[in-house]
Amino acid sequence: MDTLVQISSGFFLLVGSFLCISGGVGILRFPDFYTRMHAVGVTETLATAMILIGLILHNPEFLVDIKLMLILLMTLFISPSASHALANAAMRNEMLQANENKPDSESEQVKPSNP
Amino acid sequence: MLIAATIAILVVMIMAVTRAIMGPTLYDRVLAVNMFGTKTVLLISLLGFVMGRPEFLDIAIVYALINFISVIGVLRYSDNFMLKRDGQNKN
Amino acid sequence: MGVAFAIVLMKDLLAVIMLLGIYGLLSASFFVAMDAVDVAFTEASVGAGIATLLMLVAISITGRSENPVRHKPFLALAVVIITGGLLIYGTLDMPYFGSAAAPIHQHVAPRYINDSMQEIGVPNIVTSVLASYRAFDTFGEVVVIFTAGIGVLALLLVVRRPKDIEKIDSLNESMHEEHLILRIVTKMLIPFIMLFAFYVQFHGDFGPGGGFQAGVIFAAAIFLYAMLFGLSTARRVINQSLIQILAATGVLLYGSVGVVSLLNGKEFLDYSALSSDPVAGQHLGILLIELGVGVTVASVMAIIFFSFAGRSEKKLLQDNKDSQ
Amino acid sequence: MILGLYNYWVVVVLMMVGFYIVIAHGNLIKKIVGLTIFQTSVFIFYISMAKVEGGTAPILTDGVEQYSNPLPHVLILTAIVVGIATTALALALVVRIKEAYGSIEEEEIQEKDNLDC
Repeated sequence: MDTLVQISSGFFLLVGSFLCISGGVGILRFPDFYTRMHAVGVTETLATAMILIGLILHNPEFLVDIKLMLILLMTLFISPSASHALANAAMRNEMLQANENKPDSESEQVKPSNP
Repeated sequence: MLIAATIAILVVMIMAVTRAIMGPTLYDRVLAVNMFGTKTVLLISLLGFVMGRPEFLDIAIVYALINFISVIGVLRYSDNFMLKRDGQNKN
Repeated sequence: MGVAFAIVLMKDLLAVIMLLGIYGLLSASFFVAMDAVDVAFTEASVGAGIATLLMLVAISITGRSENPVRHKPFLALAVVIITGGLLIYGTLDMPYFGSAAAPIHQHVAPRYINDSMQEIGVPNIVTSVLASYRAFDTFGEVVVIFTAGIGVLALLLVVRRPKDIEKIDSLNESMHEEHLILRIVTKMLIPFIMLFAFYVQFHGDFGPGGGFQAGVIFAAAIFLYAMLFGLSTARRVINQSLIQILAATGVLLYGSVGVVSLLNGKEFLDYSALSSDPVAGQHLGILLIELGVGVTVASVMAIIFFSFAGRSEKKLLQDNKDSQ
Repeated sequence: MILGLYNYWVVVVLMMVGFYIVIAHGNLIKKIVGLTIFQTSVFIFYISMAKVEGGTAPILTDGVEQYSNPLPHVLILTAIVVGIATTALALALVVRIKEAYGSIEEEEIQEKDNLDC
């Protein structure tokens, strides 16, 4: 039983790390903001959840488990809403610029999203 | 396995920093900072386990909260910039 | 380090501040790796959160672009390189990193580590040193924070006319329509953040935490509320004169603990005078002064933020007036 | 074993980066950012001095003998909070300068001052 828990914890950690790395590659390589956002979304929810679940399985102590679960819960609340806010703001900004059709001196243009 | 995960997260953090430095738009940077914050939360929890004293997870909780707050702050005040420009363009 | 170099090169101040946030997070994780959990706690909430926010509000007032450097920076570079070289030369005599025989570990630290449990009865050595052995020092620092709060208030106080408030409110409303999801999530989070701040405040004896961190986290909850629900709403919820009084109350609480111990025939801030049992007295004293620190820090941070945000709103209003 | 000193070198480099920003850039906000970097390098200096090889965080538990030095932690903890308070004060001054002069570039402010006299 104990080894089973350890193995599954290792498995979760490994999957989490893999997802993290893939998200990292995504944020570097994807061509525009919205696709990058997708990559970040993957790392922020799934990979975080995987790694934290791995840690929960790894650890037998009750209080630490509670704290880890708290972190998990909070990340699951926070990161989607932060991503939502970010995408919303980016959308709005892009629309503003499209309406005005004015070249922006500050480096803020969101590139057209056809890769 | 813990150490492998830690290394993976470090690598991802470096990638996020690269994006934050390169980032062509403001939002790319915010995105990278947000990702960096989440990864820091994970790194802190993992480091606690690697160093054998996992009772310091409070720090990770603070990180998660602060990360959220700073992202909101950035968006809120970049909204201010937007509004300003909006107002300027109306006349 | 790379982040710091990038900060030098960036012209867009907004990007600089974003990188500063990353820098704060990085240094905080460095502190965790260096076993300084309390410091990491503080740096996480202050360096990555509050400092970034204040800088953001400031540049929303002052504008975000930086003029190119006109004169040649070679002189500055030369000065920097020479100073750096001298400093590195100076480090050659320093003890190696992590060596337990370094002079810094020989003098007072062993006493703190070995005796603080019997004398103070608090497992977290950092708390016992902060709040008991070096309480006078900490008192001075709290006074500095309080003074900084007064200074910011004196520099940035804005008198708001009711007419302006209405305008700002309508402006805010138009801005906040899109923030529905955020508002709901924030509503769920804020009680949790405040509860967590109290946990940090009172758990500081046993784990990382204490008055400074708790105050900052509490203030962060207020910031979050003010950012998403508008400053006027936040001002209605949190009375301005109340937090000004609270800031003073914290310092006074701290000082009066010292005075009480003085009146009981011990030295200033010697808590064993507070109770017949010295260890219980220490506990009570640490609890009280941490409370004082927490109240002061939270209210000073709130004062600072409200002053800055008030200025920012005034600027926004003026800009809109100018453009109409 | 000169490499055992690398922590100080990191600190020195960071410190010099902050120093360079402070003296070479005219923008006042950028200067404050430079000061923050400088400040953080000092924090890192203290904390890295406090680290003991094989030590752990200075919170007493059973079965641990070697702790890191708690004293620098205390100093830096308060220094961070005082640092943010002073940074806030500096930013407040910058905001007032902006309102009085209409600029936060050092040279422009100086030009305006010279015009006034």
